[in-house]
Amino acid sequence: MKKRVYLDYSATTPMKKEVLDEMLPFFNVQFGNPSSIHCFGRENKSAIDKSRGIIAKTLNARTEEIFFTGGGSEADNWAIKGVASALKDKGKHIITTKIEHHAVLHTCEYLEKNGYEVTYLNVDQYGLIDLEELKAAIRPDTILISIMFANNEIGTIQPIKEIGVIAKENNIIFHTDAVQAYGNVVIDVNELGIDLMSLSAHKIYGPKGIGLLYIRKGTKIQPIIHGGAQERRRRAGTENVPAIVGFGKASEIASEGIEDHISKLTYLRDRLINGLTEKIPYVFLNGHPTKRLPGNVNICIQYIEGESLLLSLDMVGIACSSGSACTSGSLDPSHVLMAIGLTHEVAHGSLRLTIGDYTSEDDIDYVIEQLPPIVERLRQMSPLYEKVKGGN
Amino acid sequence: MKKRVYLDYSATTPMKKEVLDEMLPFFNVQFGNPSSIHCFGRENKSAIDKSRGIIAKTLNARTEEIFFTGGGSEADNWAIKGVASALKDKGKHIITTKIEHHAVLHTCEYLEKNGYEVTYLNVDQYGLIDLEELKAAIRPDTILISIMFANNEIGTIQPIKEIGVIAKENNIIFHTDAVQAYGNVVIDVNELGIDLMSLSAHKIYGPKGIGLLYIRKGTKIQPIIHGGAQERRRRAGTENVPAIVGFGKASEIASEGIEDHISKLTYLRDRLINGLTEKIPYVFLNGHPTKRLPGNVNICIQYIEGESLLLSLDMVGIACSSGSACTSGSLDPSHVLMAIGLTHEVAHGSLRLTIGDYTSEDDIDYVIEQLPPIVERLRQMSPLYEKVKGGN
Amino acid sequence: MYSDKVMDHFTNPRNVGEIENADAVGQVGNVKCGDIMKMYLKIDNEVIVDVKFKTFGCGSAIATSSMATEMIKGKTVKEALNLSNRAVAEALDGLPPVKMHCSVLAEQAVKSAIYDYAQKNNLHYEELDGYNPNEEDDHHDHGVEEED
Amino acid sequence: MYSDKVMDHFTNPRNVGEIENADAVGQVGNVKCGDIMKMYLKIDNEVIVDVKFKTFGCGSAIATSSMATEMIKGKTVKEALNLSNRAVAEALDGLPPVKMHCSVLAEQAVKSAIYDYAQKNNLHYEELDGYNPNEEDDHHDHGVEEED
Ligand SMILES: Cc1ncc(COP(=O)(O)O)c(C=O)c1O
Ligand SMILES: Cc1ncc(COP(=O)(O)O)c(C=O)c1O
Repeated sequence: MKKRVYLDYSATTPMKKEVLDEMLPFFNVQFGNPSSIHCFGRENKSAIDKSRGIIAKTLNARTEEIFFTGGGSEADNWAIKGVASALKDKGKHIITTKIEHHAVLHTCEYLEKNGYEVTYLNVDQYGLIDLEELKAAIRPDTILISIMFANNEIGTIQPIKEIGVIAKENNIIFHTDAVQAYGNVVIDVNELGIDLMSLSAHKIYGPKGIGLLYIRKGTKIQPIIHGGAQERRRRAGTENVPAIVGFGKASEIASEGIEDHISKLTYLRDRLINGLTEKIPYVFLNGHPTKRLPGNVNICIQYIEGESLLLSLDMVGIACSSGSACTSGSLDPSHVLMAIGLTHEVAHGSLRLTIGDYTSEDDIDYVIEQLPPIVERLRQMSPLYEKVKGGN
Repeated sequence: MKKRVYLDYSATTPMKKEVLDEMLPFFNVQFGNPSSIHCFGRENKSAIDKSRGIIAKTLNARTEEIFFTGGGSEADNWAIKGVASALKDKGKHIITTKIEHHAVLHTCEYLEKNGYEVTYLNVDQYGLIDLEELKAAIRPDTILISIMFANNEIGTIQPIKEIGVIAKENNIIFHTDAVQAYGNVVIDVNELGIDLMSLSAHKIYGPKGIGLLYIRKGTKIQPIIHGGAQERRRRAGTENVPAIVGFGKASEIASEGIEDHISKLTYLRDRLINGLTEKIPYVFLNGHPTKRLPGNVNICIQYIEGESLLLSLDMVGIACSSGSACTSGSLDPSHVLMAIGLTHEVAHGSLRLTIGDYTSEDDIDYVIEQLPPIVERLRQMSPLYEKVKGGN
Repeated sequence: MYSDKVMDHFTNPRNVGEIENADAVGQVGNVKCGDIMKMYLKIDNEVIVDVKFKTFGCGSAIATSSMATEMIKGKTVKEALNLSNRAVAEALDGLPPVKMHCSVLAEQAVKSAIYDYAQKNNLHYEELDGYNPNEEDDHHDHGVEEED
Repeated sequence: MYSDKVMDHFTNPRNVGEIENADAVGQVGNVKCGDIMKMYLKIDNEVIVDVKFKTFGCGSAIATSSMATEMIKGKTVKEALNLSNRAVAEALDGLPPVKMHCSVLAEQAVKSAIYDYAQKNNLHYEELDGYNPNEEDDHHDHGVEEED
């Protein structure tokens, strides 16, 4: 079989076998509705709470602060709309950043159309926010600060603890989208002063279609999915038991192995960054050199366009992405790359290679070997490359 | 092993083996994000659209009118809030019924707190709405009629076609919660004049955590989960590929076998109703004798309380429910049973036994044999029974 | 959901029934909430020599009734008046939070029966001071967690 | 996503390169949208005897450029002016809806080169009447479906 190298772990991950094994009985043996009191459903309440407990422990949170959702996007929507609605009498101002995931950005834009005001903080060339700018943005009617833990495209990790302190000092609820950070960064909600946090299982080798919102006890927030009394009346809908169980297992595995995971991924990441920037001219790294996700490589390869790169890489079995997977339906260059100051031309040539638990050193070396000729071939076709060729 | 008889198919169903088999590869082989263009994700877009197509066909809908959600509750929330938000300039009046699922009722109550007005139609002793009352409730500012196809507790099937005609004549969007009806009643969205319809996979032997909203082309509705461009920009979040594939398979199986399914369930249902009402005094059927879901038996057993019945049945291996599974966290008698005119006392003694594809005639006979002595034992303990005993 | 003790008392409830010519009868609860407990006492020389109950209600209502009757049988009236709902719940190895009200009901059933006894016999128990069986809260909290 | 034909022309593009002393050069597209096509023509006696292109852009931008050059090679200038974007897309066995704009770009690249030729040689082609290479729509629709 042709070599296949998956380097798109930030888009989604394969589910681990241990996770699937844990889920299987809940599909058709212990399949009952957890709200039922009979033997097909009864034990499912405890299976759910067991998962809740496992996950809470990995975050230093309490079991009853974990609320399952249908994914990371729903958790982001809930955090923002839920606080906006709960605190609308206190104020209608929200602070976020220009580089959030669309689940945050589009929710904020929706609120703007409904009478709220949103400040979108700038980021520097590395994708970091400026804490002074954050402080200056705070107003008496600010009800929420929503700043992502780690960026899904360029991998930059924000100064979450410092943001937590500022939020607390100003008595403002602090939400962080930690969908990319979870499993890749050690997270302690108390140490970091996080009030609300969105997570998603499919980024940590768990199932798709399940996420959660961490809600610090006492945080004012309204539901966004109304109905049955599930999730302590905060999120309606028959509980997705197999997925919740799988999320718990994936969390457990991720948290047990997190140190090794981080050091292995960091090593492979830096090997890839160094290999590519050494071998290919006119290439530079996006995001922060060290304050970045252990598995994230995001580079701009000048004079060529990302999709043609992806296609060429796909033909040699290398799977990666150009900008966020979620936005690849659109052809506009990524808002994140624009926010760090890239030109359109350069932003179009971005490549995101994200490393995960099944990535080997061989895989990395394969990419370092395969990419340069692909780049050269595409550059030879590019009218933008003509101009620089002379000096080459 | 002890005999186990599952009669709670309306709460949830076991996933069929064919459904699971279809889902498995998408967990860890073809696991890519459908938004990705590489080989791990690319084919998943077509897997999703294949499911969409299968389901659309079972409803006589178009493929592009199917939008996947995280479950039936989310679909109900979306339909109602989405229309409320899209048409707020046209009007703020919604018509629904007193016997809707909480996903509809609590969403309506939420809207009432936010400046909308809601008319809750009455139902008769069988749980049927009055079409004249519906017509009379329509106002110039009515933007939505949301009436469930079949009730989850008492199984009553509403005159959907007639409601569709009234909605159309008045140019009002018609939403129906068909979570219980789908797979148990033949549904043709065109013939029935349905504009929006909520479905959920776990009620038809598919996975939990996946539902859909049918949106007739041209229907004005806004998203409620904002973010990425998935589901043609109408429902954000990485697609739950395995669950969508499973939903497709479950739909296919359900639609292929629907005639047999209906006649088998109807036969078993009537056998159970007759057996129980003949063998146990002071028992009556809730809901309509014929306009009811083929698998639904809902009876009131006077002078005793439902939970103690459920516990006793569970001890002999019979799993069923008392009122909606979703509401069993609450101890108030079901709003549906109150709406059909039962007293609190009688409503507390309701038992819902719902039949499905794995139910055998033996199972039914087992219940008919086991239930009478249980009822007798509990009645002997009941202070309410003392009064009537004399006449026994 | 329920402890083995609860299930045992639900399946084999002790002291079910009525006492003809009981010295005291008390009934608490209401159909709205779905729980009614009726308790009959035979009292001899301030000692509860026999007790029976009838209960319309959920599993834990039946189990708490059964346990409460066991706990007061052979005790003095005064001792019975000191039976707390927590003691009943503990004797059953605990109850789910949403079911704690059942143990309250069991405590009240005992009180209500003894109140009847006191009324009939013109007796005064200081434990009953301020107790009014008709003042019972119709809308008692079922212990479902509130949102914050 | 792409047809085999598209993938073939992407992988083995025909006529890549530049023509020194070309009789006509045209460039369309802009970096904002991520597609730039540059086309070089050698024209002899109103016949396109050679054609080369360079493209910065996605897979379908490269494939449509390649296909368009193949389709006009050996044709008269007038024939080339009648090349439609649909014809290019069809010759590639179709393009995804969001990629149809690439075929438009290929059509325009041809037109733009011939416009250059006409300008230089003071020629008039009625097919170019009203055509202005600088008027090209910067914000052309990428065909992403609109909500209704
Ligand atoms: C009629 C009805 N509507 C909505 C729902 C909610 O569906 P889900 O559990 O998938 O959220 C249910 C079942 O719980 C139902 O029976
Ligand atoms: C940072 C971030 N937030 C939110 C999401 C959305 O999560 P989900 O796909 O589970 O809806 C993603 C991934 O898609 C993400 O990377």
